[in-house]
Amino acid sequence: MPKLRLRAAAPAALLAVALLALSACGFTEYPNSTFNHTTDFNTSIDNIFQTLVFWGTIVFVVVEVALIVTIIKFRKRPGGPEAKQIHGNAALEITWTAIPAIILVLIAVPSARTIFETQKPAPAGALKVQVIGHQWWWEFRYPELGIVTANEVYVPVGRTVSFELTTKDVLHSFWIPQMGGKRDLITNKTNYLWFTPSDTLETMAWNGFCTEYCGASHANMRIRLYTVQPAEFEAWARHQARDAVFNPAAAPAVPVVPAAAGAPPAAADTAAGWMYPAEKLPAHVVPQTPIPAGLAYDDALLAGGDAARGAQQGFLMGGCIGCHAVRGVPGAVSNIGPDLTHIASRHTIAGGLYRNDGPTLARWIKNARHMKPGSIMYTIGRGEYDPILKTTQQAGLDDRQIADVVAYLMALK
Amino acid sequence: MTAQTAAAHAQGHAHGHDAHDAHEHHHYTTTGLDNRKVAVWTFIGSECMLFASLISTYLIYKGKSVIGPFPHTEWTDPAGKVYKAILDIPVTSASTFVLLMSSFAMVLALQAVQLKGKPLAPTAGWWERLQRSSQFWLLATALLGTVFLGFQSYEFTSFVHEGLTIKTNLFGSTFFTLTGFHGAHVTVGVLWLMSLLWIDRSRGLAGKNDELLVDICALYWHFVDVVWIAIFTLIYLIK
Amino acid sequence: MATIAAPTHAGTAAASENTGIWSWISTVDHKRIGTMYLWTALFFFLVGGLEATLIRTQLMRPNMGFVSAETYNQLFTMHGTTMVFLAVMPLSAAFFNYLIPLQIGARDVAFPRLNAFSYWVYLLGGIFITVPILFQIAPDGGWFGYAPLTTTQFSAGPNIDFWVIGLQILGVSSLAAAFNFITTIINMRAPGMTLMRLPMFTWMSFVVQFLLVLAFPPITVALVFLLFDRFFGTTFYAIAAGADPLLWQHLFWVFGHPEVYILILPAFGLVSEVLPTFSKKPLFGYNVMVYSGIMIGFLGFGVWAHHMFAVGMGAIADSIFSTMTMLIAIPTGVKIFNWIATMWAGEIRFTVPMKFAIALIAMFTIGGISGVMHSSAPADLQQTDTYFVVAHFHYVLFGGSIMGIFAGIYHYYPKMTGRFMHEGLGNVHFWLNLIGMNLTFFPMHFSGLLGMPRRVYQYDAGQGWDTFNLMSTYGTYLLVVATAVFAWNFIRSRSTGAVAGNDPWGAATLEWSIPSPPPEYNFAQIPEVTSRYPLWDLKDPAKTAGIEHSHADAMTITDAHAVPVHEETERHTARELGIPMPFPTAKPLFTAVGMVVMFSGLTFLRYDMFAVAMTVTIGGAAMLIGGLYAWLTAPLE
Amino acid sequence: MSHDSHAGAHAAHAEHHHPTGNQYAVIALILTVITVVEVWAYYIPALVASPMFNPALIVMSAAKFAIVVLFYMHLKFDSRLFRVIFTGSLIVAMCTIVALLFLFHKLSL
Ligand code: HEA
Ligand code: HEA
Ligand code: HEC
Ligand code: CUA
Ligand SMILES: [Cu+2]
Repeated sequence: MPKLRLRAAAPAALLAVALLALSACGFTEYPNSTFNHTTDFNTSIDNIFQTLVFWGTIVFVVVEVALIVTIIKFRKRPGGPEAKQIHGNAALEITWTAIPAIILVLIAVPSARTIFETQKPAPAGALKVQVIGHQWWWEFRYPELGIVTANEVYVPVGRTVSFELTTKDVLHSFWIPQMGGKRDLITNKTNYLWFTPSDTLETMAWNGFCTEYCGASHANMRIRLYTVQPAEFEAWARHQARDAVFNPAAAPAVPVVPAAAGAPPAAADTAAGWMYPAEKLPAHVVPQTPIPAGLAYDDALLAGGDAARGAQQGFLMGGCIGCHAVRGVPGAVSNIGPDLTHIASRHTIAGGLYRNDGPTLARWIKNARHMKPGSIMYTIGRGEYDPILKTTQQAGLDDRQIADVVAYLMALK
Repeated sequence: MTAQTAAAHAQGHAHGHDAHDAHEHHHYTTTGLDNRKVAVWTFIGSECMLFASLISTYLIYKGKSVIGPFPHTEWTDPAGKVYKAILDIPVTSASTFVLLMSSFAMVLALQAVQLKGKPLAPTAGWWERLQRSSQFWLLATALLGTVFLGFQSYEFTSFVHEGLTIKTNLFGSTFFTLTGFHGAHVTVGVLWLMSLLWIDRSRGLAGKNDELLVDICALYWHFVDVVWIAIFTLIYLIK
Repeated sequence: MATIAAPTHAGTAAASENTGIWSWISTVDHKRIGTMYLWTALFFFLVGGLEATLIRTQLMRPNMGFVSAETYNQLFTMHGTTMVFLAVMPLSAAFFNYLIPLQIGARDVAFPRLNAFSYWVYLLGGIFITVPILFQIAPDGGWFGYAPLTTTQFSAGPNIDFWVIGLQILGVSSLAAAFNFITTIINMRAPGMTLMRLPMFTWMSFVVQFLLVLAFPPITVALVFLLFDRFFGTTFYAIAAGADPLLWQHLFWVFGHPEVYILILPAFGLVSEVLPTFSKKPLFGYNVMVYSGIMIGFLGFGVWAHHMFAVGMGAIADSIFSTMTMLIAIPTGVKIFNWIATMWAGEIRFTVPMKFAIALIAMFTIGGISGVMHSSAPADLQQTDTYFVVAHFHYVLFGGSIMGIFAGIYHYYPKMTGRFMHEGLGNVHFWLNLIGMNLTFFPMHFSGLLGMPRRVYQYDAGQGWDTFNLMSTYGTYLLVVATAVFAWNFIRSRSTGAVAGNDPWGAATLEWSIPSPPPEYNFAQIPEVTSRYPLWDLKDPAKTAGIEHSHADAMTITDAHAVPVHEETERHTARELGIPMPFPTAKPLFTAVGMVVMFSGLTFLRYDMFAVAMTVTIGGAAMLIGGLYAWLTAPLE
Repeated sequence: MSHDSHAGAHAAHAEHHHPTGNQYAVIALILTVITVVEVWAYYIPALVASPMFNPALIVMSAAKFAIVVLFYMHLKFDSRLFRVIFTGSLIVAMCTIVALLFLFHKLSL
């Protein structure tokens, strides 16, 4: 009976595939694998998971083998034995109640232990990072270090990092598969999640995701996490804590917005701090999202962009400060959009959806909503169609002005 | 067996469906219980979960409102205006009592229908005689229910005057929804009672089927009452 | 009584008095209502499957632009909602309607008109919630519609309005049906049909009705809150008022988890009919099968928060819900093993329904095991909201519910139509289905554990998910072919299938003692049952010699004028037999329309069309009340 | 065809034990007394402050609840089936309330 043999082979083959794939989760092939031991957190989870896979496989094999043997052995054959009229068997039934019960105890006990272990308060001395969810980007704050950034988060290896999770709007969920389990960001509630990246980890970049459906661009709400050596972290943090390195108030262009009373203009310090080197970025953290068709921008304009003019006429006057903060720039304190103080020191923009480079920034400013469904940042390019307001932007910036703004943003190292 | 004989055979067993009236209790049921009564009890079981969800919500949100007015405590708004604790225990105690008494009237209404046709001793006093009046007790139940609804609308309007609407805060939303759901149940009950009363006046309620009509209405009515017993304690009395 | 040639379709037409369109609109016959449920639900299954096909096409490769983000979000929301509420639940309801009265030896359900009402409400509610997708304004909050995303602050459009109101409408249908079937099973059983003799499908349905009765109120309440928030400005889920979004989640899952057992237990019941029939053996451990079903239902109310392990409930709550969840594996395992034991030492005939039933055992086990993997809270932190969950629930839903329902359809098709479905096409359907589902859903275990979140309309290249997604999509295309084969077979066999007699499979229960399709009155004489396997008692007494029988003279119930179980092969009209039948009536439909109109009036409220809203709502309410009045005052039969 | 011929007709047999009108009146009196005690307690600050206040109120209202259900709804005298349906649902409902209150930190273990 060839049909039967096929039936029998299917589950067995599936199982084989399963085991093979589980044991072969190489990093390069599967850069977001959950079977990792990079932190204390995911180590304890993976231990539990291995227990589950072990017992799961046994149950699977027992059931499927029993099933297949039964249907082969007792298929109706001419001249075969007649069906035995058995109505039940208490001993057997007790057995197959008891054995699963025992297996479940073997699963439940370590599960409960791990629950309590991983939900303890973070150890003292942990690095505190506030994670604030926004539709559809991440705000990261290091309250002890005075850093505010977006979508990309740096943590030193060997030190516990304790995330404090809140949200500005709907629910989100914070997840970096390679570091451990996820935790939701709940409105009107603060959640906690902590782990310690192993001190043997190299300087490395990891992907993270929003894993609670949060509306149109839920898919586009991604995270980059960089595990870096303590010294690198120091260097990064020192620079990030500074005010903007390019300050339009100090630039020689047209005098506009008066500086805050009494505050001395910040020194123009264009020295770039440390950031995760672009050339060492693994391929999978570099966004590949294509720019949607129909969003034209002449990249040649970018070469002529003037940062100072971009700051004054584009950034300050163009309405950007209505939503974005740039520390050290008076008036630019809004929290609706990501903090742009050190935007040029990030590799990605827009919730990790796009690379952070001139051409992309220009298109983003021109029509963010065309590039990211639902985006709160409205369409700014003059004459561009805003897909949410369903109007064409009449005021806004023309392509040359956008080039200036891009130049300014690129100067915000 | 031909069609005719089969028909005759079946007819022999078709236990006297003479008039084909709507008296469904003539139908065979496995348990001997009437279908409608079984359905009503399952419905009541379902209602337990409905009110459990509403009551849980009220309790979960208790004390979570960011602005007043509050149920048991005073509240001063940012402008300095003082709102007193909003629940009015004396009034609600009275309405609770009214609803309890309506249950009493309801059970007597059912008894009155059940006693129809049973001889009344000539020595019977006014209380025995009154107990035989299904119309009196149905009317009493409906009236007491209406009085309860009157209390509730008084309560709702005075809350609104004091600055608490269903939109004001979590307390307002949960309170009005919970008590409003209950009030809606009472309203349905009153309408149900009135229609029974109407039947009683037009053709008189008597017999097994009519007893059942009153019985299922009574079950519903008492259930609405016990829900209020829980609400009164959990929402009004416990601080 | 000689066995005569099975009646053909022509015979049916002659026997039943009326087959025009009006006879369907006004029908209160549980079999016709069951048939309508079946057709409607199969249609919605195609709609849900089409949505799934579009979803899978979009996910075939990274960064695909087949549909927009907004459309995709509507697609998966409606796919989940459609499959759960408009396909699988009503497919189960089709069997409740068709089979329960037949299996317990009754002439109809307890409340035939309420039954019609349930169907019409379902149909109208289904249309109400489905049509918006044609205009790209379909619900887009996910099938569990988490607040505050679904409040007007974040979903200002009409999309969620359709969902809130639509689910509310569908809830009415399910609740009404549940009261009806509980009463039917308690009260309409033939003499001798004690609870412990109920066929297993009826038993599992009985449990399901209680789950419905207790699980729908919490979601009704949660939806009322959302409805009030959206239409009347209350603050249940309003962030600024200090609302706690976990309220929605808890109320939803208090419903949602029992709901998944609502989806699976009828399928369990169906295969419990199929397996013994084609093994020529009684169900192994009947009592234990009953108790485990009850246990599953009961425990199902105590595990809901396992959908919320990532919300930070605290270690104690996580541990309790973890453990409670694992407990459910025990009664479910008992079922699996008892089914295997049922086949053990049998004479297994590999008919199409049997194949589907066996596939259920094989596939559901996989889904169950991944369920247990979720139930461990720490492990679930890596799995929740990834494709691993999607894999889990499609193994239990497709590999469980849908496989069971297909088993049921192939098994009962001859009873419903008098003809077999084509065996060859059935086999093609089966194998394509089995291979297709594994190709679709097995890779999702990997894409999930390798980091792919669910509900994403696009994913980036190079994440290690490309191959798995491609496999899933190809698998889906196989399922499309499989489904098309099924649809063809289902439609064609009504007129071309081989003619089936009363009892084409040699089954044990009462529904097989009457003609196929059954006459409108079901049983010319109510059968008096003396054991769990009445038809085997009759045809093959040796088979049931081992179990206890009650004897006719020991029975005290004689009201129904029952006669010993026998085969009825002749077909008459109810009038010829003098059996009173309920009058056909369209009042339930009228009432249902009123209710749906009343609800839909609400949608205008958010556009400052107060007058329109009030007019529609009051008009609908008037229709509802008028319909109800007419209905309640008209005699049933 | 009389009702009493039904084997399972507990209802029919039970009807003889139904309370009488006077008994119903006594029950109404008990209900009133409990309500009065509840409201009275609400106005005694010392009682309200006591840790037994809430439990006592809950016990009292549970008693009223039970009395109405058992006597006015005849559950005590009616078919066992109704008792099973009602208490079963009530238990699920109560457990749900308690579990929800625990999950929202309104009760602690
Ligand atoms: C038919 C529907 C159905 C069924 C029957 C089940 C059955 C089970 N489900 Fe599933 N589940 C869903 C439908 C279903 N589920 C859906 C739709 C979701 C997702 C909702 C959403 O988010 O959209 C979900 C999600 C879901 C989650 C949440 C995941 C998450 O979002 O993070 C969890 C967590 O515990 C879970 C667990 C279980 C368990 C333990 C069972 C158990 O009942 C399984 C028991 C069965 C077995 C275990 C197999 C047989 C047993 C044996 C052979 C005995 C021996 C076995 C052992 C000792 C292990 N399910
Ligand atoms: C019983 C329930 C059920 C069933 C049967 C299915 C069946 C299928 N589901 Fe299901 N699915 C859910 C319930 C179900 N699903 C739920 C609850 C969700 C969660 C939603 C949410 O997150 O909110 C989900 C989510 C979900 C996702 C995740 C979406 C996301 O997270 O982004 C995916 C992705 O592949 C998917 C795929 C499929 C596929 C390929 C099938 C296939 O098995 C479908 C097979 C059927 C067909 C292939 C029919 C084809 C027929 C035609 C195409 C003909 C059409 C003709 C006419 C209409 C006339 N489903
Ligand atoms: C309506 C508010 C608003 C205005 C006005 C606005 N932005 Fe934004 N901006 C946002 C939001 C919100 C985001 C995050 C969008 C997302 O990722 O979904 C954003 C993202 C960005 C980003 C990407 C930042 C990152 O790290 O992801 C840049 C760069 C940016 N805006 C520049 C500008 C410039 C330049 C202007 C003015 C010409 C401007 N924005 C005007 C709201 C605004
Ligand atoms: Cu944020 Cu999904
Ligand atoms: Cu669940």
